[in-house]
Amino acid sequence: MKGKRVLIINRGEIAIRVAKALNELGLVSVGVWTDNETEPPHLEYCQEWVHLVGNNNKETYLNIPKIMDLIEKYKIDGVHPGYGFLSENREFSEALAKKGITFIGPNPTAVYKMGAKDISKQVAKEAGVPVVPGSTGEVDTIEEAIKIGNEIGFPVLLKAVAGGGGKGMRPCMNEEDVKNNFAAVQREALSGFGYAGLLVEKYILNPHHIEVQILADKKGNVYHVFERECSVQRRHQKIIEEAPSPFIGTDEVLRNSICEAAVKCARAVNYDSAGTVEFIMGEDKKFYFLEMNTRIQVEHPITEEITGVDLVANMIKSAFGEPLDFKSQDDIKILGHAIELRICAEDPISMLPAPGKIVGFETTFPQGIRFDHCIYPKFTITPDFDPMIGKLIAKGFNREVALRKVRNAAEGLIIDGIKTNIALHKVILNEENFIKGNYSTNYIGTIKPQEKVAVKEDIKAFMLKVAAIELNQMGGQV
Amino acid sequence: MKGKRVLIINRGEIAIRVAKALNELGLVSVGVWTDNETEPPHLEYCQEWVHLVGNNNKETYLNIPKIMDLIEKYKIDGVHPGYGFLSENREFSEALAKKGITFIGPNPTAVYKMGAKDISKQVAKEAGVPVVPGSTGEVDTIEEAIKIGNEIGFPVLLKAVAGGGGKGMRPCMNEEDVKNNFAAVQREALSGFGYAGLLVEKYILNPHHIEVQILADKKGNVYHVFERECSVQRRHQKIIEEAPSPFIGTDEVLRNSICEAAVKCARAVNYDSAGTVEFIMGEDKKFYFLEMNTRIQVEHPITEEITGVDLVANMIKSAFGEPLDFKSQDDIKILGHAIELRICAEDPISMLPAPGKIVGFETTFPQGIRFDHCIYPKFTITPDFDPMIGKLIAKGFNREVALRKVRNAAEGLIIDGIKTNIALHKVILNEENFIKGNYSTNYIGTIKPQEKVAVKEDIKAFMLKVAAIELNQMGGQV
Amino acid sequence: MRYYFINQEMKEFSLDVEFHQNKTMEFKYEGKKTTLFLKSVAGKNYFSFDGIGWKKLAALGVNEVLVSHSEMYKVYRGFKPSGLNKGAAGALVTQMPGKVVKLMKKEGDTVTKGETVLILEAMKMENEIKAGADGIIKAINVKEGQALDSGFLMVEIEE
Amino acid sequence: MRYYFINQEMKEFSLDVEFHQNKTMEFKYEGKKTTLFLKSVAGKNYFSFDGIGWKKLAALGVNEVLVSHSEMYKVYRGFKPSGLNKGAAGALVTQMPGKVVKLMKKEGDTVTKGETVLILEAMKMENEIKAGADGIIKAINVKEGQALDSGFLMVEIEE
Repeated sequence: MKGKRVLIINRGEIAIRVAKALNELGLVSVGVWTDNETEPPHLEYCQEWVHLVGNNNKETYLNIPKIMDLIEKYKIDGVHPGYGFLSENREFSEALAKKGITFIGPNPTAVYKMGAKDISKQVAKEAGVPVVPGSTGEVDTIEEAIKIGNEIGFPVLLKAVAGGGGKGMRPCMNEEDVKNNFAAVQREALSGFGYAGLLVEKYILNPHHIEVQILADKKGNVYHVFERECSVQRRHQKIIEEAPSPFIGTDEVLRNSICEAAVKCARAVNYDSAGTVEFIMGEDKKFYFLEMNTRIQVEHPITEEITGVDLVANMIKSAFGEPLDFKSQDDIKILGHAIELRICAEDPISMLPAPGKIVGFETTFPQGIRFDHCIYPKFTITPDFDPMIGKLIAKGFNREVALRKVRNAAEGLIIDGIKTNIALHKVILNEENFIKGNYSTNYIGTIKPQEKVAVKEDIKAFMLKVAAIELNQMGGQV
Repeated sequence: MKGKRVLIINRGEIAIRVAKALNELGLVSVGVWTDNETEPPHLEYCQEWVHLVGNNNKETYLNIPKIMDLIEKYKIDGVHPGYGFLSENREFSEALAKKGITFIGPNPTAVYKMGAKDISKQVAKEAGVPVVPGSTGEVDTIEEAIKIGNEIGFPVLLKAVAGGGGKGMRPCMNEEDVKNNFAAVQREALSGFGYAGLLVEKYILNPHHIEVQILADKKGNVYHVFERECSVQRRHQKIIEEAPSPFIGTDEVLRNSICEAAVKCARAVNYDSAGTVEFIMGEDKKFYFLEMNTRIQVEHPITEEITGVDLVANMIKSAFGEPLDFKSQDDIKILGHAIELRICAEDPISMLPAPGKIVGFETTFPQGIRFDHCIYPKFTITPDFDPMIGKLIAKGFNREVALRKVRNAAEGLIIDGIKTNIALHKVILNEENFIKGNYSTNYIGTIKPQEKVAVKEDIKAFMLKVAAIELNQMGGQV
Repeated sequence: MRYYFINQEMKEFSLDVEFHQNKTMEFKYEGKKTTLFLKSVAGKNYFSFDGIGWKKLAALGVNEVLVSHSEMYKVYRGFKPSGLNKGAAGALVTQMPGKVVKLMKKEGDTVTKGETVLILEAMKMENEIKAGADGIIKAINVKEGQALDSGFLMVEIEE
Repeated sequence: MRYYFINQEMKEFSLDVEFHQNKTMEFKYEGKKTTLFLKSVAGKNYFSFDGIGWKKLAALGVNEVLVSHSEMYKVYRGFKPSGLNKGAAGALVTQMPGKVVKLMKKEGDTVTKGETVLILEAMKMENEIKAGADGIIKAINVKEGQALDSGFLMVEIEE
């Protein structure tokens, strides 16, 4: 494995995370820069830099032929796709397989079976894992969607077959909603994932989004690395995750059964990499298979923090046929508690994206904080990319300690020049239901912490801005 | 406890570590600056800054009356001494007790009993813990030292009663050595710890320096947080530590017995804070009580990394009578392995101190690295203070992973403008005996890794220096 | 030196500041005086309102925008700009950079308040831009596929 | 532009450098040419010897000293200093800043090579400074308790 040349077809914090693992393992990390991001901070951790020509994602991070050319030109041995972009694209992993290039991810068949949600549900069912009722295949027309909606009963969820991370999903309370949203979700699916196919499924009320981390090698060994609670969401996108799940709590029987269910799903597709099986859990603690993300997940760090397992490094070792860091499921244990805040360039109240230019960045963190990010002073967040610019992760001896640390860390994270959701996170971290660990995916919608974001003007903020500008006038130091 | 005002009578990385914990717990961290360090980086983490007038340690960090004045003037509720300086000074903790100021450390009696090595040995003996044969009290004259040396047999060790961290210690192979070193050790003791008293004790060959972390509250609960292997030393000072100890390895019986012995020693002095019981272990795995450090230890981070216990935060909670993060010894478990490199401003070959001005500082670390330091570009290391400027700590799923990570991290740590021991660390991390975990405190002396530090001139280093200077001429950016 | 802060709703703050050589700033706001202490330590800048408690001053100050909670203020140093025109209910202005995906209306169409006029994509999200008032579409200044900056007047509705 | 690097033992390197506008540097050393590529990305500087593999360039370059493994070189940009006098065996020069703890000899004393002449304390450590040659102490330029910089000539011994 040592010396292998690996191309990272991604950007931002995940490209940094992957490059770190490659360097540590003695591989050559090759990063790319594009014409709409000529100075990407992830290059800091890449040993070689390659120009991926193009001005938008279709021309660059989603352009398979262009990427295959780079692979040829720069004698690449393997590719890490990160998350999003081509991370779960069957054609891509097959194209690589044809050329004998190592795809750092699961085999194409697993990508295909779990990527197509209709098939993945079938797989789960056959593996004996319950699934949420819904369309058994792709739904091509509004009429068909409405028909299914009436069969399984509204509310239903319209979701992109190729989607993930909550993108390309919209809930529909009635037929009218389906009519209004169908085309839009198709467009989002196409622009976001390059494929417009849609699914319809039952929309469970007050559900918990709980997912299980899977890590498997090429020799048929499939392990779980316990669960993550991802129920704090806005627009079906996670903004806070924690591990272990406070909803499962000390119920080791439930923990074991959901983790075992995840392993069953993974085995059913001969899974052979890092991946995540997502479940939806009702208030009755019954859980249903939702989907399997056949890639490294945004929120993988909280699992790394509580288990000590380096998921990215092991994912790479697995891809090159190397043994994992452990020999049996019993080697993997939970110690402590971890919480992750997704730091996004967005309005903390409307929670809408707010791109712009960062002009000030300072951190004053307690011990036990991990900040995976791609922020630097003068970093410009463009509308081309995801608004998530960092992940603030706290690890503590228990949930109370982790909460104390992440609260203090949020206070110490200063990003000036753009709107961020840090203010919203501060409200949530001090909100009683969250403190109790008592929340479902409806948390944001029902508790509405965004409405408690302080909107009182503090003239001191204006004074500090003046001070900063004046200081800058005199060379930046007094 | 919240809102209490705590004065940190220390500097450098440990002042930063303490301030982080105070801030996280909702206390007010008050830091000091002195006239021989007017811009200490630790102020970054202190909420309030106080001027401790003076040009040298005797006038500042060792000056009890002056510190008591500050405490009065700034309405201080508690004091954290860090390590070194007044951290184990009985008069200081008693002076604070008189004024009703909380000393964040053990009670004065424990400080006194464990601080005076003759008494501490007696305490250990009575607690049923074996001690190294040696003088039962202070040795005032060369003649007396020689007499004891002949009784217990050479080689013997001359050490400062008030010493610690290996400072103020010299081995003597024979009577001649005692004659040559006695006065020097007395002087070092006086200048380093403000007290000249000496001890003589048996010098065990190929010993392991293994210490056990203690954490106790004010209600009589004493816990151990497992052991640390600290055998890689030069001049009796640790430069690499790891936890758990590879020499103890999987021998849980031995691990348990040494940890239990440490708890006995702590209980014997009603210990009520964070502290460390140091043992010397022979090749036969027999261990002897060496001393107890009644303070937070330089190498505490590796214990925090493998157990998830925040030692500094719990030390503060303990001092203010708050409950610790755990309820029983069984709550404390080991997960993974941690290695710490002490980064010192010294010549990597002669290992002699090399103060100077840092002109370049860059880090490119893998995941799982913690770097506790006080370095910043343009930081000047003066002869007034300890040459240790940082602690590079790697945590991994097992020792192999931790080693892989710390090796990669050492490659990514660039400190330009001064000599550092990074080059020496790189040699050690790739040396077979260290890799096997097969080393005693004689490692440096017998394996001599310092002799393998590359001395070949690389003209590229000169080119990079030129590039840096030229870039600087043009404003620092191309 | 006088500073002016003005947000999109034309809410305005103005501050007077004097920089003293002893590293303090004197602010005057609504007649009240405030002193700000500044210090550079180990390469970072710090501020204090009492000279005892210190905090990091993060902003490089290179931008002319202040983000306070979720409001953005344009900052004007030493002068007050003339003729900033407020976005009326009938004027649809981009609140963030984005791309026009679909126009649902054409010039001359009648629209009712809340009706979707066009769809703007920003950060892979589709946002329905709705009419702020009943009226007739006087002008559409964008076409489908067009990329827009923040603050761009896309559609004007005659009430 | 020519650079000179000279260490305490007067070991010397000299390099010729040319900075091109295309962000490359041409080095000439012992007749051999080497090209160095430079790039600034996201506020940091990087170098490359092949234009493909890049590494961070840490040094701020504000100092005139290069530390290579454990040797320190003084850097001279564009000129070569005259009359640097080599530390002879009989000249005891501080290798690091420190404080004189104790003088074991006085001027006029005879010393033999390896004999301790004085004790220098640096970083709480005592270091015995020994005579580099047999001879008579010609001059002692320090007194007990005196703080010294690096490179200070403490004692001169006539061989």
